[in-house]
Amino acid sequence: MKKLYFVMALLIVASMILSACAPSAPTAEDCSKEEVFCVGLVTDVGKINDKSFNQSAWEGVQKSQADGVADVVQFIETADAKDYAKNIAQFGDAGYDVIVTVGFGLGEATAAAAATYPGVRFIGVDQFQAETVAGVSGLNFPEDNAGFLVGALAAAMSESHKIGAVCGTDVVPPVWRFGEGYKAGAAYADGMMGSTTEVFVVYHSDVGFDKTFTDPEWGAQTAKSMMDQGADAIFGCGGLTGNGAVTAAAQAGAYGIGVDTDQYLTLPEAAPRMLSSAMKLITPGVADLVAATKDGTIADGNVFGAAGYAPFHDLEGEVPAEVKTMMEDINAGLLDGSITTGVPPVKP
Amino acid sequence: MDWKRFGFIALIIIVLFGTVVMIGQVKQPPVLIITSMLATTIAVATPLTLGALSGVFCERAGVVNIGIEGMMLTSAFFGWLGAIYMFHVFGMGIGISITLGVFFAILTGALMALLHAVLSITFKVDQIIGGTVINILAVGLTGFLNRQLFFGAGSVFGGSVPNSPGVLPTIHIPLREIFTPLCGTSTACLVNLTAINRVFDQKPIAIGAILLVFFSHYILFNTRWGLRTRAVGEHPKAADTVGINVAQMRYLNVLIGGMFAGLAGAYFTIESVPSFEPLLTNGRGFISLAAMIFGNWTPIGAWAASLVFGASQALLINMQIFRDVIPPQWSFLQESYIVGLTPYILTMFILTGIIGKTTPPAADGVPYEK
Amino acid sequence: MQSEKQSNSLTRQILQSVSDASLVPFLAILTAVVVGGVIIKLVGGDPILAYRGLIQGSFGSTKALSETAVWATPYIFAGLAVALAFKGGLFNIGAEGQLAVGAVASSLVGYALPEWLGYDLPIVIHLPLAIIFGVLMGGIWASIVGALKAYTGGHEVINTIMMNYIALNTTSFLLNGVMKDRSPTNVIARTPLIADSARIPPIFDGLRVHWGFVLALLVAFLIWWLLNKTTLGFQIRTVGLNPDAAKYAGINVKRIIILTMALSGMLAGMAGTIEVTGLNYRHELGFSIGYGYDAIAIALLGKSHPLGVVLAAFLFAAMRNGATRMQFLTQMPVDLISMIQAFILLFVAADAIVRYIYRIKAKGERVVLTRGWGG
Amino acid sequence: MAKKPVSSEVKTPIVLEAKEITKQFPGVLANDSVDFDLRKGEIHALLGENGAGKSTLMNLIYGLHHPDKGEIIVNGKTVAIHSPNDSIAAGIGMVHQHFMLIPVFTVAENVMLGDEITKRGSLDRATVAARINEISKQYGLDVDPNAIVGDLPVGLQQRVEIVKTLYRNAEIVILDEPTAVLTPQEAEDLFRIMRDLTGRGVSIIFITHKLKEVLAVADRITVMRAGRVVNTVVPAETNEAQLANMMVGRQVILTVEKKDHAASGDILKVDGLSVRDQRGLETVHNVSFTVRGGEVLGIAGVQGNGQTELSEALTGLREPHGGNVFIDGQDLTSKPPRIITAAGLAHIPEDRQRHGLVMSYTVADNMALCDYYRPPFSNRGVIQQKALDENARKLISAFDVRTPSPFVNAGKLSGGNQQKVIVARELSRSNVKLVIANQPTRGLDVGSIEYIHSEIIKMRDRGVAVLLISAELDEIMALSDRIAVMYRGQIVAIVETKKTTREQLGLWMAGAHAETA
Repeated sequence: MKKLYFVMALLIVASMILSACAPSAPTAEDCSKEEVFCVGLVTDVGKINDKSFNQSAWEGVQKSQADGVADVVQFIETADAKDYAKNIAQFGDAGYDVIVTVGFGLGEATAAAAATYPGVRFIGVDQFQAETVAGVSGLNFPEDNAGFLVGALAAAMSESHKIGAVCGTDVVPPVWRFGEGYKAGAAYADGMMGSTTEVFVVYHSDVGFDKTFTDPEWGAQTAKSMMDQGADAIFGCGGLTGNGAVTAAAQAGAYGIGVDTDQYLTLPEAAPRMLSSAMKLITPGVADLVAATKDGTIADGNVFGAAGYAPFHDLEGEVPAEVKTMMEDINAGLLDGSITTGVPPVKP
Repeated sequence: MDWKRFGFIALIIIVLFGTVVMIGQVKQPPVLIITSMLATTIAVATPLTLGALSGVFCERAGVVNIGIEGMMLTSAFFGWLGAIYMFHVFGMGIGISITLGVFFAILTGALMALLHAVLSITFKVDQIIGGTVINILAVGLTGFLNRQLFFGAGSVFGGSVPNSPGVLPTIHIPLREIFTPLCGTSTACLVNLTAINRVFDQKPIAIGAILLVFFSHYILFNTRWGLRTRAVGEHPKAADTVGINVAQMRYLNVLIGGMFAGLAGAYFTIESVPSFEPLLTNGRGFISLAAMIFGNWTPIGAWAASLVFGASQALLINMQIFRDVIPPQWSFLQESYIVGLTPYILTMFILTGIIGKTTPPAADGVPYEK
Repeated sequence: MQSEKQSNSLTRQILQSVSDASLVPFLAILTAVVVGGVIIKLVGGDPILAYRGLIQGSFGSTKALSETAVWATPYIFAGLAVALAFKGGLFNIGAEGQLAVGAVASSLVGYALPEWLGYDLPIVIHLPLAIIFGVLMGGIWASIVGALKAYTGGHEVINTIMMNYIALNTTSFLLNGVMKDRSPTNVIARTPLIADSARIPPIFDGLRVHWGFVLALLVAFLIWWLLNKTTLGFQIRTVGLNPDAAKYAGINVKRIIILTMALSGMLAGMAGTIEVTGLNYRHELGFSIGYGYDAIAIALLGKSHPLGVVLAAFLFAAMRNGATRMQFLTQMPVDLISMIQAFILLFVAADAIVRYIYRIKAKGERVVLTRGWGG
Repeated sequence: MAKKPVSSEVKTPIVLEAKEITKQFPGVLANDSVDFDLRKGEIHALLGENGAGKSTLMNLIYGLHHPDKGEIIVNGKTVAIHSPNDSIAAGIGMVHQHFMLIPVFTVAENVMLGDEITKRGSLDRATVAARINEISKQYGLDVDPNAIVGDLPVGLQQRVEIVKTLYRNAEIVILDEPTAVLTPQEAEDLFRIMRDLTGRGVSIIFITHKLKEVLAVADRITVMRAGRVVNTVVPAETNEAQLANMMVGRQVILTVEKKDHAASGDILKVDGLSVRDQRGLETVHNVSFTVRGGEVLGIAGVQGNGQTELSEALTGLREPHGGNVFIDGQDLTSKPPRIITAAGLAHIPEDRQRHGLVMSYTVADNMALCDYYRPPFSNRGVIQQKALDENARKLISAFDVRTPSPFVNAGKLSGGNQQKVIVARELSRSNVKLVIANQPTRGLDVGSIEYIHSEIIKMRDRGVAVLLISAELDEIMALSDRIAVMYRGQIVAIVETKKTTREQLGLWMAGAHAETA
């Protein structure tokens, strides 16, 4: 028993020593002050460093801090859907000025919190509002346009006239819009060039919701399978699963097409064969909205962020001039509405 | 050899392939479909095979290992981390970094296995609980470190994930080059040859896994080591009475098992894709376990069973690729959630013993007390 | 004098037995917390602040306490599910799947029954129906594994894992298909909201803790009573401890295995049901990630005793709930909680390690929780 | 402890000597300063009751356990034996009571295990097989190196064990209760082999509790009791009664007091019963017999001839695949144990720890293991703890169970008292018409054996039918009114005890056919 007390005493002393050299308290406590501009972010169920929408949104928040807009930035990862409200309240109670909630799943909790904390600006990423919610700005993106652009590009560049896309689950509307936009874009390019392109689009819907975006091994195998059957351009749309596909494609010498950001920069393994990326610019979108909040120019309701295609980088020389022209035309057409993808916002 | 079992396995694979060929032939020539599926099957089966071998060595020595999943996950993480450190921090070359990465993964597997061995052999903890501890610990540890090392200010790499030095290269087996003269001028022949060659163009761990299957089978059934390993798993007391150190044999075999799981982990982050994700093993360790049982605790059997799971994954992928040409009467094949159940239902079916009774080693899971 | 001495020693005996039973788990938790603290320190965090956040977030206010109880509710049910199976000699890794099935079933009754009938039901009928249906489905789901074990010897560990995947896939299928919330604004896989008449009311206004929590405590007591005071409990325990003797004693071992699995599944189904009817008012994909594994740790930490399970569930609930506050204060990832829990489980499962560290002698015999593949 | 000199024969050198060996197990002093020696070429019997410390001493010599005190001297040199490796190196081999063979391995694999011959890394099975054939021929052992051990009868398995020791060139062979699984004739055969071995210079330690055998085969006899050596004697100077006295420490009545008793009508009727074992092999073929009220029918036979499956089929633990079982006219074929128990069966199972008891339950719970669901123990599904306790107290005093309280776990009791808990539970039931006792005294001390025998006879005298299954021929002969002999799953003979002899029974146990008496 003596020994027991000795060990316990040792442990207590150890923890005291550990605590002695602790850093000072965070400045989050100052958020209740008027002059301190604080931005908090609540993730959907998942990790902050998911290399996908949670991370992009957080980088947007960080950008606003770097730009001198926000004084204090902070995030909370959600481990379980039932904590949405609690996690938002953590920031609301601490007097944060802007709370970014990421993902459609938080839509209802965000709307409810907007009523509880009327002075706070909420930015809901991927939260489309059917009716305008006071205090909430929903940041949405025309993913189908981005998918349409790279689909047309892939069809135009393919020599085998077989192209593929490896996506997360089609249950998530943005992913579905990427995939369907890709098909529509390829068909549009075929129409322009008189070719017939076969498009394989595979959604990783055979596993649980928690795994569909985080299975690079599956993405790689699926991409390989498509290439084995002749595909020479692979669009990876869906978090890490897609990244696995793009990397596998690039390694096999096919064209890889990234998603969300310019993945030439984030997937160096695939960079040499990265044709382009279907961009959905969450990071600048979030940063812009935070800045708009501070300026007081922000409005309730839906806000549409930018979607487009990334530069060709290393493959600049491989893309023929007429394809480049075509891409510019399509982009312009999509922006002015003369070209439509025909993809509905939600899977019917 | 258990021909009934292998016959059944062959039948399942033929049915799975046949289904895809029948549906896909309107779009692709059968040779292309079959070779593509074979390549997928072998690749998908690689980590399962290695995981199952891990189970075979542990359980043949009498230690149940349901912690394969956790061992794979941790190894995948530390192998990848090792490669990154070697490359970025110590500035080593790409080739050396990824080779060392594989080494780190194997080492990690062995260390996790050591934990399992200490728990189950020294402390005689219930082995299934011990495995569960490893699985839970692996999730927490890799998730935590992945966040802490790579994310946020002050983390080791300054908040961004550095690129992995890359993945192991494909080994080209020059079948096409060798057999091209036989084709003469027939282009169809050349196309087929290229397709067939693709099946054999696999990466080092995938090829290694197949070699290891036969090597392990030989070790287990034809060498002193194997005889003693099986003896401590069947009747440890009998082994003890002829002077075999039961605890030592069990420790070493569990460590070997851990190394196999480690190599499986390396497959994910160093051979297949150069990145790590939390939970990236996605339950493949458990499928390995099922493959081991399906294969009746033999390396070759476990490999054959892993191929079944590989083939069912190939079916799934191809059902999506050929989604638009699936005949209406087979439309259920479009529902990937339902088709995705195939491996799980197959596993449960196998476990009923209908295809032939599986017999675990007699002392599997029983701590040895003198 | 004599009698005083006797009663004194009796009290001491009781105290002794309580402290014997709880000493190792307590030390396991302590050790795990210290190990966790060292790790926080190693990665440059502030352990004291992190733990302060954890405690503030779980016990620091009425709201925090309420939220802890909200977390504890499904944990108690799921923990009891695993513990009951342990008592019957079965290792139920499938609480996760059974929970999902229960949640789907009760949400179906909750939203579809009034539509189907064409009129609203009173709460005294609708709520029990929703709960019972969820519980039953969980039970049926698990009893499939029980039946496979009893009649073919298929091991429940592998089978429950497989059934987890099957449950998750099936749930995804249903929630993306026939059961999906068709309201125009919804884009994710979730059911419509259940009717008001199928909701468990909160205990206090403004707090989320609901009567399901009280129900969980009642059920824990009920399970204790069932196991220790009834012939059914006697049969379950006998089959768990020695199935050969149970067969010899005239117990229908196959039936008891199936029944134990069914009861275990019902408790797990209850965990899912209670989340739907008491808290979320719908079932949504992505909910309940890892409850099944947490439940194993809870059952082990509670030594499969219902009271122990309740206490362990509270501890885990407090840690999960407090994690928000901890994150807010220190930005420590939630994974830290998983890691500390893994250490707790490690030290509880391998109590020899804890005994070794603190030099405590082992008492009593080893309790066999599971058997190898053959059993 | 003074040793008597070996009187008549020429003294050969001492090859093995154990000096002042002491070994403490938790709660038991298993060996208390034991001295023992073995001369070259002799058979030295070590005699004692179960739990006297014989096996412990041998396990210490063989290196499976380590003595707390004392030394072991082989061929004049003190050897440190840390593991069986050391004892094997010192030329010691041991044939364990429970065979140390791996059933799924071949004979050759079992024999070479631990001392493998390899060729370029591979097991050299051919060389090993040749060596086994050689040994087998030399000693007339007749084993096939390629047979799977699990398929061999126990007698042959024992020979494999002997081959194992000879393969390792053992000069000292320890045989632990080798005759327990043999017919009298097979035992004779073994004795011949043993003499053959000693003739070639091998020294043998022969552990047993059977008095007749030691007198027949041993050169010297050392008797142990409660962890100590009582005495060492030579057969010529002693007799059964004296040995028994030394073993137990008091006068032992070697025969069971049994009055002649008229049997009534048939209680148990078995008709054409066939049973399969786990592996699906038919181990009981078309067995028919009856047991009348007030008689003991003993089933003799070497272990593993279908007795286990027969008793399991009769008690409802295993489903027969052919034939019928009637108890008092009621057809109970394939009925579950509970119904058979309700019809009047009391079952003392073969393996008390596996079937008879839940070791971590209290004595009180174990005493109601089969009746927990009935009043007074249960009231509408709720256990009545008071009734359980009362029942336990009553049975503990009635059956003389030595336990500190009814709330002690059964696992804490001694083997004899564990068996008494089972006997008390089974025989105290009110409606018992048939007792099936399978190996009821295996591994027990003499006191408990006597007690259980008397309880069985009491039941018989009350008019209950008793089916006694035992591998101990002496027990069968002492208790039974009639004896049925089982061989390879069949009843080869049924005779009245008075009209037969040990030798005749032995022949039948080895498969000789007979007219049913």
